[in-house]
Amino acid sequence: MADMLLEARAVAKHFGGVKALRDVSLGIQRGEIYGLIGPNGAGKTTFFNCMTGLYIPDGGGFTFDGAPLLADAPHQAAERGIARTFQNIRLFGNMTALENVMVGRHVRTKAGVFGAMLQNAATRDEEAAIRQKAIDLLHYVRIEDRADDLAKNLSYGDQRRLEIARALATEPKLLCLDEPAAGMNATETEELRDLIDGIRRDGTTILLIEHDVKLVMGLCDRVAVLDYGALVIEDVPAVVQKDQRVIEAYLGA
Amino acid sequence: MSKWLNPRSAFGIALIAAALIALPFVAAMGGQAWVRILNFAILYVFLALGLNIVVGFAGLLDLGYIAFYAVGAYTYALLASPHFGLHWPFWTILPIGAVIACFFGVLLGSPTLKLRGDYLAIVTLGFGEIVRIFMNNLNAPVNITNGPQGITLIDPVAIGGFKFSGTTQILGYSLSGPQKYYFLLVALAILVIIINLRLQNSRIGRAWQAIREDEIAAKAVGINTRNLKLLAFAMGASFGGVAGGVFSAMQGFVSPESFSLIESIMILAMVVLGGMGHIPGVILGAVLLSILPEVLRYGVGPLQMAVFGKMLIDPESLRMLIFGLALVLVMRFKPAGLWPSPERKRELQGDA
Amino acid sequence: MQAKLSVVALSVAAAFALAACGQKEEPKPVAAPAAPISKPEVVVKLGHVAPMTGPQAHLGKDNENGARLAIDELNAQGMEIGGAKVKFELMAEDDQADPKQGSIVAQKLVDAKVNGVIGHLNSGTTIPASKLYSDAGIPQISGSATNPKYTQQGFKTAFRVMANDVQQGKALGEFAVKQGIKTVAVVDDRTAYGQGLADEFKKAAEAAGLKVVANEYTNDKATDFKAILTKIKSTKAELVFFGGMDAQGGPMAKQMKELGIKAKFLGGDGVCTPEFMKLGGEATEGNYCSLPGMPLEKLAKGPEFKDKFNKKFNAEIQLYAPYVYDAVMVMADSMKRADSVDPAKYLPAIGQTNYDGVTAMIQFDEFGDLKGGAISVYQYKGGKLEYVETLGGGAVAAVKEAAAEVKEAATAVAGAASAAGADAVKAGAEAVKGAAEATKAAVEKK
Amino acid sequence: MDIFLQQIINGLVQGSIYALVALGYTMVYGIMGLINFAHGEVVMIGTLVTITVAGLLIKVGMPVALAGLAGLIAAILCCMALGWGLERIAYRPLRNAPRLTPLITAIGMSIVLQNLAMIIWGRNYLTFPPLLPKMDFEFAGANFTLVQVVIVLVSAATMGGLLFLVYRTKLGMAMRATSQNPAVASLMGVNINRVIAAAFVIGSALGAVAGVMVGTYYEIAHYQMGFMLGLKAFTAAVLGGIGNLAGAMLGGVLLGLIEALGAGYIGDLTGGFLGSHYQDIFAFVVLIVVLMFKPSGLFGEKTGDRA
Repeated sequence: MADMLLEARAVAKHFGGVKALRDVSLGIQRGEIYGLIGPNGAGKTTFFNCMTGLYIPDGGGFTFDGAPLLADAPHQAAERGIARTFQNIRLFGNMTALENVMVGRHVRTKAGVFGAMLQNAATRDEEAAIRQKAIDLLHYVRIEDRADDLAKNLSYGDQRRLEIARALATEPKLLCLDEPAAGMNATETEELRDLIDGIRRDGTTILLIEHDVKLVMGLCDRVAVLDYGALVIEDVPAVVQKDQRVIEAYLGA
Repeated sequence: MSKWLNPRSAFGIALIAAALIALPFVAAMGGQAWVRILNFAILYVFLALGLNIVVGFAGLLDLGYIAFYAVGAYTYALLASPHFGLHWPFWTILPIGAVIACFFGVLLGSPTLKLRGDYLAIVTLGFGEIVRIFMNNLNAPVNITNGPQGITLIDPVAIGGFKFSGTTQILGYSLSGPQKYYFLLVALAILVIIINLRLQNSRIGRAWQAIREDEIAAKAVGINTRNLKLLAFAMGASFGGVAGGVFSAMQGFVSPESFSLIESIMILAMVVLGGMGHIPGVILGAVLLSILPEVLRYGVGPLQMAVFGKMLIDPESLRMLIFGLALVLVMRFKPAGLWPSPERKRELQGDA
Repeated sequence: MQAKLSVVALSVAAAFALAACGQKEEPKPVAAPAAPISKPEVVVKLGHVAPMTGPQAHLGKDNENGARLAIDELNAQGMEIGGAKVKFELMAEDDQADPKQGSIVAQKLVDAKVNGVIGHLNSGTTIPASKLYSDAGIPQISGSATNPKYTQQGFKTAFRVMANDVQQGKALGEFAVKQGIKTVAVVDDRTAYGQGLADEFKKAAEAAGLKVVANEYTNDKATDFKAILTKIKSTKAELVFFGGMDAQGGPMAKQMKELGIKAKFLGGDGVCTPEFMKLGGEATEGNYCSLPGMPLEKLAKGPEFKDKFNKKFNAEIQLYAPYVYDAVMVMADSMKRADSVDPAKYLPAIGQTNYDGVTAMIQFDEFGDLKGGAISVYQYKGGKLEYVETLGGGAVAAVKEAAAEVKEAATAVAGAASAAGADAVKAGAEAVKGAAEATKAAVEKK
Repeated sequence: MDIFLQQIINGLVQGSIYALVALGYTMVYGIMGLINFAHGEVVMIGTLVTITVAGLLIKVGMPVALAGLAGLIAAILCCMALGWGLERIAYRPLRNAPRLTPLITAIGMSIVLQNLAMIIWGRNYLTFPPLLPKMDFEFAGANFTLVQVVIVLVSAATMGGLLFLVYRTKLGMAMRATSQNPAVASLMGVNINRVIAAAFVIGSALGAVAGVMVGTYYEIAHYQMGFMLGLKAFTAAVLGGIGNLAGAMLGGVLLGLIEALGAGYIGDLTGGFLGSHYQDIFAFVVLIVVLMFKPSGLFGEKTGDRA
């Protein structure tokens, strides 16, 4: 058995009568890029939200890095090392790009109210480190020249990048990207692909939800397909691509 | 920190300091009443900055803020008046008041954290009324607050033998009671402003703003929104508690009618009118809204006499009418407040 | 402490001596910057404070009208003080019934160097303001602040021409017993006035063997009393006592009738108003209420005052206007007797007032409270207030005796301050403190 | 038992008044998410206008019933105009402003209206002319009057009418669409401005009706009467789930009952410690408890998951 970073065991979730997730079990190995695909409404984002604690699953659970994940504690998910982006970008619009990333450092820093009020040496050092790390991350996603612009004034592509930088600021073990390529043109997608690849090479495992099948197949080490809330297949892209059930799911009935 | 060395801002600070020192003497030329008005204006600055932490930073609509002010005021009144025969010094009571108010802040915060904006507004409003009504009724079965009669003969602030009430002679100048309180209040206000500024640009302050901007995204980056919201309530409440203590000492009398809902609404109006979340804006809002009615008190009558030659409308009725209109008009033409935070475009600080 | 007091007493004597000397020299009156000799007219500024906005604005305006009437009359009379013709001016201020505003307004009046203050209307604003007036040595006469604490703080500048809550509550308690009533329900509006009155009533009633079968409460903004009245109905009380104002009392009487409650209704001066009758309509028939002093009709000047007031303002007297009128008159009278408009000079004269006012024969006790404090009870009959009886004063002697010490010491402090300076003040202050504690102990004992 | 019944009647009538006012709050809130703090003042203006108009007509000899009707109509028209004006002048320019801005405007408007009313109608308490004949009923030892019966019926009828309006008419459909998503609704050809103005006008007309009911019931009016009433009604609307018409109605009645029963019985249950002096906070305590378990009120729609 490979070194599993995240394991989902029979995760189920329903909204009223709609079964959004039907006992989904899968595993993500350390260091890989793992793709999660499926048609609209297949339950990809629901799976995501269950994993990051925004939803409480109705059944099953997750094991992350050797210990179970608590339900309904999103901030703890981040603390454990799961960071995410959102399908419909959620930045702190009235804060600058730099501040957005600095917020991402929250979970890895510890200055409290009294530190802030007294501005003691430890606090000042920490603050400087936060700032430096944030600037570095902006460089990393190549939007350092937008550092002092308000997030809401950034272009769409830059907002995506900023969201990734903010997620990286939490020093995640697992970075979950929810349709990062949505609305991007070919060049932007290509740049994104390089970025994701780079992040993985720097040692972060990645879970990628994506519509763009081409991107997923080209980038991911393994791919899982959801349809009607159920796991159809989990395998390497080459196998998944040829699977009859997957083709059916995508072409629809 | 480096900006403190900047000669221009140093000059600015010196100028402001000089103005702050001169102000009570200038105001006194118009009468000690103006010094007293100034004092209340500063007290409101204090309160508005406290509320700004809750509303402006963390984005939690609080319509019951006056409750903490009341708690602070009563703490002082009970510990420094003949009511219980206690006469503790003010510097021990103020922190106690802050802590008790802080406790009440957490008490209010914990059950209400899940609520959305408008629901939170009505619940906090209810909380404020609950506190006031308890103050009004806790004269029986055990007389704690003395009920609607209020508490009289509260000790003035005194440091050693130096009393803040009454007039003293210092270096040949005579300083009136209100003038002395002015300097105490300014000192406290500066402290609060510094704390506010430092909080705003800190890890905690950024987390609050993140919660205000997008709570779900804030959770996703690992911010414990529940604790931080509680912290905002607690911090805001502590400021309210300290302000209440000073109010109590300055007035020498407290009764529940000083802590009505309309006061909470006024403080909120100060924060929003000035520019939510922007400290200079909030200060401006507090000063304007507390001084405007007083200016109108002095101005409306004579103005009518000058324009129409007689009193058409009772000046007192007109005063509040103009006040209300001013609120409406400012919001109409400056919806983000008179002095909102600028769209920040500053250069990257440091060497980067 | 005895020793200290005697020291203080000596300084008081010294102060009086000084004051007497001062009188001969006759320095120019405070309010008249121009020398009085060259200009024969002296302007005397009187401050008047009451809420002119907010729920009690109607009472505030009424008070102001009372003061205005008095001042116009005084000016028409052309009073002469200290050899100069005196012109009275009214500085009418709004305190919004808010203690904070009250202190700002008080400071404004102190700054303006008013010669005296009439007001404030509410006890809640009067008490914090009285400290400012006391510090500035400006005499203050309230025609409506009934909280006993106002005059028990030890300020020698504080007076009232109205019976306080203790006096009135006690008298009403005695009245209820006299009516042969056995059970009573007490309602108050949780204001300083209403609660104070109701508590005193309750004490007096229970002391006299009445049974309080229900304690209910409302507030000064309420319009619906059915819930508490229904509860009172279930207790079958013979009398409902209400400590509160007409705006609640009127509808309350009405709702009692609607609920079929047969009990009688009794209240204090707050419900002894035309407003009460207007708001209560037929339901006020047979209800009792009380006013301090003797009834207007019984007093020589009463009906005349009413006519004057109605004519001048084209309005009915709401409540305290006659008392405020008297307050102004007492102040003017004291100035005349002291032959000075200087607060420091005429202040002692207020204490020796013996003035035949519209509302009563006005004399002050050592606290500045109305002496005797006679209370008259009235009954609403056929849309009119009918005089029932007057209950004697002397009701509050017990508390007073104990507290007298405070006042004495306070006077001493004041005297000492002008005479002997800081040390004496300190000594005096301690004496006051001691006395205050003694008072408290004494009151608690009782 | 008769006492209990009496308290139920007291609470029901008081609650119906709250409900009538709460409907106005909820109408506006449901459509544009704005707490119209000035709504209580609209109710007050309704009462005072009726006093003036009906009083005048009675004086010139018109039959009371007719004068009352004329007063009611005048009040409704006045309040509708007022509601329209408020929306047009104060709120419409703020539609895209920060969330708290309209709230402060509403507070400012509330102060303006109160002081205008004070200048027009004076500071004194006014008596409301008795528009309905005095009829007392007794049932199982409990007393009630014709006015009380009318109040309960009018609120029930008003809510029925509103439900019909919202769910059965074209305007109602436009309103529901606007409340769901104004942008989409306007794309679908809904005139947003007109719909919002309509909500204000209808809400204000309800306020006028409530004002006349309050006046008839208590026969007393004052320029400050709107504030407390508005606050209680707002509490009721939130209790029921603000934005929901049936919720406002239920919240109002519930609040009335809580107050009546609270004042009537809590004192005895707690040995006199929590008596009727805490009447005003029973409602808030219940509200807080309800919101702790149902954060959107009893009938409020659950806020959609937005992740």
